[in-house]
Amino acid sequence: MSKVFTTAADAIADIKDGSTILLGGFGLCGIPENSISAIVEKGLKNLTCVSNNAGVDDFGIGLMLKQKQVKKMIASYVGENAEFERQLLSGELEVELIPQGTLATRCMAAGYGMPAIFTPAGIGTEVAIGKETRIFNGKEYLLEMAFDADFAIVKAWKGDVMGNLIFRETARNFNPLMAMAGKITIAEVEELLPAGALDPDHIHTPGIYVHRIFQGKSYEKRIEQRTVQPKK
Amino acid sequence: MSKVFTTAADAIADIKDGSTILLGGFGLCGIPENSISAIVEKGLKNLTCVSNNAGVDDFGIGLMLKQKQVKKMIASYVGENAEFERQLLSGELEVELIPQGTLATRCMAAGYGMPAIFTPAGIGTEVAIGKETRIFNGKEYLLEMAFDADFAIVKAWKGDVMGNLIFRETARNFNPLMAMAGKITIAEVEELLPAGALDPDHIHTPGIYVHRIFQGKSYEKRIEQRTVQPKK
Amino acid sequence: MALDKFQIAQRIAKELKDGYYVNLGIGIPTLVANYIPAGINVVLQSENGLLGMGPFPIEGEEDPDLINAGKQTITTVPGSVFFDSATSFGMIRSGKVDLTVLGAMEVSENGDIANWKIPGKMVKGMGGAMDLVASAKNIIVAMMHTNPKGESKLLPKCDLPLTGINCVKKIVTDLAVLSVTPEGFKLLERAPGVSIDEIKQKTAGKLIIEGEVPEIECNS
Amino acid sequence: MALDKFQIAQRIAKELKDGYYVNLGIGIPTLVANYIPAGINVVLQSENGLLGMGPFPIEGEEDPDLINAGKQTITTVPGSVFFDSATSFGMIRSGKVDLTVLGAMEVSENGDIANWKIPGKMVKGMGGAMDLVASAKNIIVAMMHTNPKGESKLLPKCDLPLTGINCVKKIVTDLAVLSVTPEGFKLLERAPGVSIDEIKQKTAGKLIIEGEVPEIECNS
Repeated sequence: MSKVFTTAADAIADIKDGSTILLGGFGLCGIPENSISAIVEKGLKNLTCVSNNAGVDDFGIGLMLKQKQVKKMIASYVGENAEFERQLLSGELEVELIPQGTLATRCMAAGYGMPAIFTPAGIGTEVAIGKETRIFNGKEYLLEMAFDADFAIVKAWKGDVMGNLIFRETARNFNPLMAMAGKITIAEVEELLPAGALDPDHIHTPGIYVHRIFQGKSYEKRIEQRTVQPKK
Repeated sequence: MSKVFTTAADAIADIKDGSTILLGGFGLCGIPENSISAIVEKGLKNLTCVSNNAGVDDFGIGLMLKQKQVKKMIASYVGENAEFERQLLSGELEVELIPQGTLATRCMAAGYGMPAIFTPAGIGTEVAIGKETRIFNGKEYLLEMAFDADFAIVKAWKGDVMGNLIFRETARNFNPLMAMAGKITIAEVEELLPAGALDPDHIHTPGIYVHRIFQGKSYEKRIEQRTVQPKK
Repeated sequence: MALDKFQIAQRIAKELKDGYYVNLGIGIPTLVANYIPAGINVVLQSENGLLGMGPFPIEGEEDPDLINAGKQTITTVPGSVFFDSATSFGMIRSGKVDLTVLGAMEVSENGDIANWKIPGKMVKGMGGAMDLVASAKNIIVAMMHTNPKGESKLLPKCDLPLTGINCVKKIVTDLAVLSVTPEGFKLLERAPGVSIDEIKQKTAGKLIIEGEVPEIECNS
Repeated sequence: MALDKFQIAQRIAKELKDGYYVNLGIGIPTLVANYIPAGINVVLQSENGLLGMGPFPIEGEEDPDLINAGKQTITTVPGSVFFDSATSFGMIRSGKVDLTVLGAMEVSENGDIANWKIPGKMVKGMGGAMDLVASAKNIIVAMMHTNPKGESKLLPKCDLPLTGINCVKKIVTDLAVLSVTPEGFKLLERAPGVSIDEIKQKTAGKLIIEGEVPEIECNS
């Protein structure tokens, strides 16, 4: 039973309108570019997308927003997207903002089979409204539920045919967490290798969490904030 | 402020009688041999030791048991130790047995600042007696508390002066989890390297969790169950 | 004729499906790895922190850093991966392991299992057994049908301290293959030449027999 | 004379101790990295998943896989380590990060902070701010003493939606250094030439002044 798919279109073929999808990446760093293109191409609708950010107008999840494929966005920061703002203000798009660490840990909880976690993030703020709180050792915590998502789509640097993944630098971010959390996890990689090509001590996501894997094409890896020092 | 210590004796010098210590390793695999020797040498008493196992009669935590340094042992499996059994039956030693996954996850919880976790392990058994249970999505879970330990002592393969650690094969086991969980974490390594010598993508335990590090001497790495196939 | 432990392992191996992630306990379950059918690829998990466990090493090639959950020296297969014990039980708890095979001292007709503690004897601990039985989506028990005293190990209710409740799906013994159903133990297959009467007599819990009960196919 | 943003950063840098792990927010806090005192080694954490953040890359050496929590291209220093975002907030939540410096729109005299949302304006989200303020053991706020309308940002109670409660320990503004005490804002230092009266007038929350209030030492 091979996990290897040839194209992004094949790998995402059974995602249906109305699905909940976790999408890895932080800003435009480490985002599943090929899968997003395939979702845009396929014209899926009414998606609930969970991702730390919502891309920019013409890249990342922004491409899905432009096609009005997203019904609800769950994110921690959605700053850089005019179309997003327009849809939000017009009521076309539903948005749920949650603290970044809570987002990360709710993914991890799903991957670890923990139904809920306790975090102090949001105590005393509007994030806590309607949520159960509990005091441990004199400190108050919110009870936050593990994500329950149909699909997780992540992007790794290297992968093997067993689904094992290695991420590069800060492109790791939410990717391994979301990989653990999807009922079906689809990984796109820059380089797909045979079993045994990756050092078993260096793998970030064990293949058991990855159901489908394919080698992506022509990664743009767009930079959102190019900050540099002048050449000397 | 250097984290580097020259000897095991120096690294453990401020551990006091009555301390709670997390000790990494699974069976005799990946145990902090040098630190255990130093604790035996120092003659610490009334320790509460948390470790998946309790060593064998003449190696690992067994050496501390032989010197009657352990007041209480918290473990998941304590099978291979006659002196352990004698002290337990005579009432000299207190033992708390907890499921292996619960032990691992209670360490992780401490390292992640989560005061408690939910796990189904032990539901309907004597492990659940006196503990809070809760149903999520129709399944019952136990509430288990994060460990609160004075010290964690772990053994890694390679480390650097920043405290970053890399483990080898299944010698990883509980080590990175306990490293995260100690108020003071002491790591002994087979090879101590300068900053920058380890690939930042390959580090298992970020140095922020490690307070002291030293290069151990003459690792015995005893094998508990030597199972082999004959040479052809 | 009752099955021997190798035949029990062989019968359990027929439950494996291509692509399965499998956790094999100590004892008879470990033997299942020797009978994986041709064309079926499975990945063996060891709960101390490994996916892709291979056979025992060739003599002289033992690596003290490479052991299984039974603390035995082992090897890995290509595509293996090491991880910490929390990740290991995380994948067990989240239902990513497709099949868990383990031994038992008693199983009850509602799927409770007892396999870690005998009152009055030195208690060694539950290790990972409680985590495995509480989380695994498919648990097969490999055991003898009766204990050394000849008493049934398939009971209306376990006498020994429990490891987990409502979790066992199937049981393969030296005498029979049974599934755990809401109505009780359902007899699926019997060992070659073993009579239904013998199985009835040695099963203390409620036994359901419907229609013909085929014999277990043994290759060897 | 009020401090400029560089001088605020410089003053905050004096709070750094050798061996500290530090998380610097966007804006003035980022500038603190430029003023780390000689002989003091600190490790900068970026909450997207990095310990050991270095300066911006030399032009042409930008790496799209290497950014900070502000999404800026950065570099690493020797001994750096990458990890996932859950690990990152795990180390924040467990108190391993010694100091967090961040900006604020309002701070109240009991240490509440508001810095993520203005009703009526497009809400971009809290990012990691709520996690940081809920968990950090030592939080210093870097901000202007008043808002563009001239109104005090140090209040009896925040008007804006809160980011966290009872968490700010110290505030460094263009006018003063203050600590948050059970009794209110305690004035520790004032900007060179800025009168206590001016600070009093621009601090809406309870201000505690005891004895001489020294001027902030500015090196540049």
